[in-house]
Amino acid sequence: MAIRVNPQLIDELEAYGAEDVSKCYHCGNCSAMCPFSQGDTIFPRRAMRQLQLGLEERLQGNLDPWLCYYCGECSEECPRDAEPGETMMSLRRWLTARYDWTGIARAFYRSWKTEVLAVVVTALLTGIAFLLWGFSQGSIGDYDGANAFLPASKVHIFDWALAGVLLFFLLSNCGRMWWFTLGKDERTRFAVGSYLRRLYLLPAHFFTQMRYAKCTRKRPWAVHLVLMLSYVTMLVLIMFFLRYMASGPAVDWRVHAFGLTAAAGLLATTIWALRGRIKKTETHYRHSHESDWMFLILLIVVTSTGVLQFALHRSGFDTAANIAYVIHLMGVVPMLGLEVPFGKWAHLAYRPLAMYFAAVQADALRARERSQVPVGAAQTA
Amino acid sequence: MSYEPTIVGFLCNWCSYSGADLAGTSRIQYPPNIRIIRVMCSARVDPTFVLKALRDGADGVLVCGCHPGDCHYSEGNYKTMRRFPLLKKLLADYGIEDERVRLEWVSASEGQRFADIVSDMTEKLRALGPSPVKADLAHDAVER
Amino acid sequence: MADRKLQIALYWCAACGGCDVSVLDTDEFILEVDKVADIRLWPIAADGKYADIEAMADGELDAAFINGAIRNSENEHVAKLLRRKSKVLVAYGSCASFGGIPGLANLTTRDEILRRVYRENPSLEPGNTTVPLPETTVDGMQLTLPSFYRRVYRLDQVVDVDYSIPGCPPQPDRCRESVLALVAALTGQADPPPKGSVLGVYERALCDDCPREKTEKKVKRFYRPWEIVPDPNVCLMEQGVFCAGFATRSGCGVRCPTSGIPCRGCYGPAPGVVDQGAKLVSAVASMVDSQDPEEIEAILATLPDFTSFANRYSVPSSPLQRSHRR
Amino acid sequence: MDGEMKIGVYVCNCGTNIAKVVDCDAVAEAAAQLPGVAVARSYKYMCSNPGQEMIIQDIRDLDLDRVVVAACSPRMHEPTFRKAIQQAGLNPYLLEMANIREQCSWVHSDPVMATQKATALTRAAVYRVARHQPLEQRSVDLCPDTLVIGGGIAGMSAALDLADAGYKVYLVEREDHLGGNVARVDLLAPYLDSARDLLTERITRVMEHQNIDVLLGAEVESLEGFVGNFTATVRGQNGSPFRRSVEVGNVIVATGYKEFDASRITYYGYGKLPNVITSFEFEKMLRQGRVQTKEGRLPRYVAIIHCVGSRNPEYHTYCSRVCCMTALKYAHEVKAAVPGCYVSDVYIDMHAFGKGHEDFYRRSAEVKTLFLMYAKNDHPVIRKAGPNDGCEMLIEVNECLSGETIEIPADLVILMVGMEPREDSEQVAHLVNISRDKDGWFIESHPKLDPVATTTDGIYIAGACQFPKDIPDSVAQARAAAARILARIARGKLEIDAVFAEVDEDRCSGCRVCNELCPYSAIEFDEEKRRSHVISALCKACGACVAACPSGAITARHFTDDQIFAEIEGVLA
Repeated sequence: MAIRVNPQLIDELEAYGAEDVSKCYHCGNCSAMCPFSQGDTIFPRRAMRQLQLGLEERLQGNLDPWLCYYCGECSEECPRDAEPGETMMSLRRWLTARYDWTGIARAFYRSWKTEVLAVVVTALLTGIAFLLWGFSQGSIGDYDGANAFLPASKVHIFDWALAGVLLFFLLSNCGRMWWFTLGKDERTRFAVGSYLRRLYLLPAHFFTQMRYAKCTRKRPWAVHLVLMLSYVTMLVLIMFFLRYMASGPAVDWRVHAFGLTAAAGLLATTIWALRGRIKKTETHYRHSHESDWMFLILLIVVTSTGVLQFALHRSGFDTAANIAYVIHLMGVVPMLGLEVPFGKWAHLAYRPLAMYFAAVQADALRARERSQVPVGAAQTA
Repeated sequence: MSYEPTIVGFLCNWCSYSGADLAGTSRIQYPPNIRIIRVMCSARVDPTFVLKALRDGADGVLVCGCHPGDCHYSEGNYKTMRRFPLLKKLLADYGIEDERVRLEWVSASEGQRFADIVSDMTEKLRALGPSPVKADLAHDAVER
Repeated sequence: MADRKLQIALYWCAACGGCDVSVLDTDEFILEVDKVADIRLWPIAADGKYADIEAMADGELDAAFINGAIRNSENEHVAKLLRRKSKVLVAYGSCASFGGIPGLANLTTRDEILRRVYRENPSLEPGNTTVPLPETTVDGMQLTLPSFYRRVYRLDQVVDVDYSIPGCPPQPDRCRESVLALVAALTGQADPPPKGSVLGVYERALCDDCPREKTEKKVKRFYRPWEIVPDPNVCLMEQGVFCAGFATRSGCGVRCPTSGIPCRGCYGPAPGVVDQGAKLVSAVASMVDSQDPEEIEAILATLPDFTSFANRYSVPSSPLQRSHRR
Repeated sequence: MDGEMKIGVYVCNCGTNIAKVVDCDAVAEAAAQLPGVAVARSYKYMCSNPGQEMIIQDIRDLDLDRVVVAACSPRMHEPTFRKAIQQAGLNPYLLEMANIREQCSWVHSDPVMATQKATALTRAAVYRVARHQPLEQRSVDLCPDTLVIGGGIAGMSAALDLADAGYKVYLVEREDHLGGNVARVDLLAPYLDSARDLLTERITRVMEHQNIDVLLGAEVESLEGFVGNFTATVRGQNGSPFRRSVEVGNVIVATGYKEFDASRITYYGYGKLPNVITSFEFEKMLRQGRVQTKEGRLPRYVAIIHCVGSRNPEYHTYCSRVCCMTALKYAHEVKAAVPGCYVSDVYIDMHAFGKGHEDFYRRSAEVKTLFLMYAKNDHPVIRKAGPNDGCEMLIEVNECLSGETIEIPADLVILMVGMEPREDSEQVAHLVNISRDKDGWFIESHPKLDPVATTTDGIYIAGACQFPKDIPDSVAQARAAAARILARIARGKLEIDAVFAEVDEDRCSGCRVCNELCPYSAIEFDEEKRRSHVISALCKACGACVAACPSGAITARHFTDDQIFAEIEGVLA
């Protein structure tokens, strides 16, 4: 049955940053040099072709964009400057928007104004809310102790609430991702065995980024790994050890050691990335979508304010520390509340999932081929 | 010992000879039994040539010209076409088997066709056996 | 006038006798010849035995005129004998020169001929199945016959020939001229013509002397002479009547075409032509007025028994000389 | 005379081309034993300068009087070696070549048999050359005027070059206007310049040129004579009918092409679906500045289908060469005419061979043309769209690059119809006596080395009548033809081959069998002498009359019965 194409799709993708894909004439140079393109796979071209043709359904169910880590070599090799790397990037943005049922992601990606507005408003509301709440709790002069302006124990509860909201959105979108990619396809829908066998891939990819490590260039992977581990460390600390971080005159080095390393990691990598994007030092930094900037700005704001409040508090300026804390939260809330489920952050979930799903898909296809072998043999015989 | 026929080929310069050259430039293989003699046009092939070739020991004679309508001299091949049935009558009366003398149209672009014709004719002549003419006449001279 | 008389012989091999008659047709010219020559052998007109010839010294004869083709061992024996005894050997007439009408037998086989003549001939007395054999015994007596050859040869295919005088038969005037020329040469009054010369002929084809009017030739159908009444002034070929004139050496005096009969080519091919038959193939075919293979076939089908027209007098002279059917 | 004859035999190894199959030394040794052979050598490259030098030296040192070269086809190097022996003072016709490459080493693999054959062919050449006679080249005057058949871009360009050089040109065009097929085109790929401008300049120059005699609405009825001295009869039918005969020395055939008739193909619905049109119909739209559907609406989706009638075993197997770039041009012109219109380009391969073509292809991709690749034997199918499909038609394509069977919307479908020979190409070929290939295109004298001339001396071909060409190629060929003719005119006289037929009047009996046979009416009958004779300048040496002459009175110079008998004896000895 013939698939009806959507000629407009390619225009739609422009909003997501795919501007040069139409130049591609499928010479295959990108596939030739991409380490992820094995045997007769046409990675990354399959997705590009689907995009050129406007095969929306196919594209939506395609995992390829997530399998690419954007080392950028393909874009460098492309004889027609069709920017395969950037196209994959844009497709990831488009897919994020597709997976998201609320439509918020779509709105953010298609208009940076909306995104900025949403972030700013959320930040202000957060600020005001915490100020009012703070004054109801204690004095702005106290950073910790009984009269703390923002008592860690209670903020902790808020964190959990926020995490809940975040997870709800993120997981529901992951559900949709599964449906688009595997669920719709009866071959893979009920491959329970393979789902279990491959489950280990989720944590494996999440924590090691091992696929990224396969790229010819290692530095991007290193940077990304540091950033990601620092981020996760920080998340864990905040979720489970917030109280020790904000704890009293006595420093709990068990926590702080991690906290400071993570902070350092975050700062270093974020600055590296920002510098890269400004100076366009590397291929994958050449094109920056608004969402990329938002990602880094929030990150740097949050990290720096976090470090700042710690420093101020340790040096005895509690009032200043509290103010920094409020600003910190003004960054954290939109970051976790908006960017993680609806923005670039979402890939921390989608990528490992994609690896996992891809493996399941591969199993299914292999199984199918095996079942076809006798037929093939019969034909050749 | 196996008998290898010898074929004398009269090829017109413009189509058939070029066709044979094309078979060469395209490296199309065919049996080495044919010996080609170039004439400007198949119409130059005097029936005497055919008799002479048979007399001198050819097992077969192949005459090739441009396809009817494509003659470089516009109508030469029609003249050949008219001549052949009469020549065949004559040869038949002298007991020469039909397969031994053959008229074919080969254009400058038909290297393959030329090769096929030569292969086919060589095959047929192998099956037919050597031409008796030369031997007969030698024999006539010694034993009446 | 020579002090000694020339010694000559006339002999017929496989022939109809027409050649000898053509000699007689020179009328009183014979007496002219007799003045200068002794005729030592002429079976049809004078007495003389093979033994007399054998008794001669080699080269004793000045000239021997042999007409007829070589069909059997006797023909060959006498031809060789005369060759030995004679200074000059002349092939007289078309049979000796080209094989002639007897030569047509080369298109079939000896066995076929014997079967047809001695077994199937309607004029045979019933039950008589006698076939001539080289040797037979009749009441204890050994009888021999000349052996009948597998094929017919023209004279120079069995013996060395000095000159030939073609024609079936040679036209008396031509005969007279050539004999006079020879006599002059033999009596030292003139240089002998180069060996192998054809005497009593012209250098061109018959058409050159044919009075019929010639235009460009295009034929849609051929006719046998009795099928039409040809226009007396127009080239017979152009009227579709197969006439070998244009492929035949002139010398006969165009006797046939002038009397409405197409030329059959008895004077042999034009000088320099290898085979009359082959030439007639291309010449006749090029008059056929069609470019369509079927039509061409149809037109040529109106030429029955083509070969015995094309090589009427010259089968043994064609490059193939005889049928090679197995 | 064979006694004192001194023949030199030279066996070429052609590098390994001959030597790898044929034992050239053995061939030479065998030749050395033949009567009259004074020297026989085998050498690496006879055609090389040292090779030719070797022959020239031998001729001088051993005073050879005849030469045999056993090498490639005489059609290749006969002129080379004729020149060589001429340099050494021998008559060029005292050469004979044995073709032991094209007709031996290249087609046989068994060394023994191949060597035997090569030996036989060389022997034949030796026997033959022994009977060669020195022949003298003849030169005749040539008429400097030229006849150009066809007033398209090729014909006009050739005419202008000849006329600018100061020679008269008769430009015959069947239509009532000049310009040919280019006049039906709007813009030109790849630079999107206007065909009109291009033509207007040419046409005005041609019309105003004092040396060009433009005969519109006219056709060439007959062409008599030979190179340098043709007589053409031109008949004009429209306007005031006329018939005039012109004397010309050379002829350029530039009759162009006609487009493939799309209605021969059913599966594209041409003729049934109103909005399926051919490229030329679309050009018309463009020229009128109205890109719209039959219903007069602006198309939202335009689809272009390549290779209609081309590269297809059922119709034409060849590539028409201009359609790809024209299709890309349409993509640009559509986008320009109907902003926001989606153009899909359905192709088999994109042939962008020409100058600037690849860049043009790239630019066309940049304006977001949707390129769909279909397989040669798996053509797209067009069907009428349903009421809520939002388009006129739907095209189903098995798209190779994605491996998907897809369906694209279309309001207007443009069929890129290929080129084919004109209906009358056969008559034209007969008229000027040139040959056509299996597809009906005129055959050039050599596909690589002489793509402008034909096998008939004095007849040149230019433009798409030889094979599909774009404008630059057509013009290039046209101007090359003009240059060839000018070179010939510059020489003033015309060297004509010394090979022709002769009647020996002492042997001709005036039977007139030959008169009818000559395709060039080179045989005249002299009523006075009652003999036929050959007008050697008209004779092209086919030899038909020679074979037919029943009294053997006609000889073909350089192809005499004697020489061919010798060859027969040679190959069979």
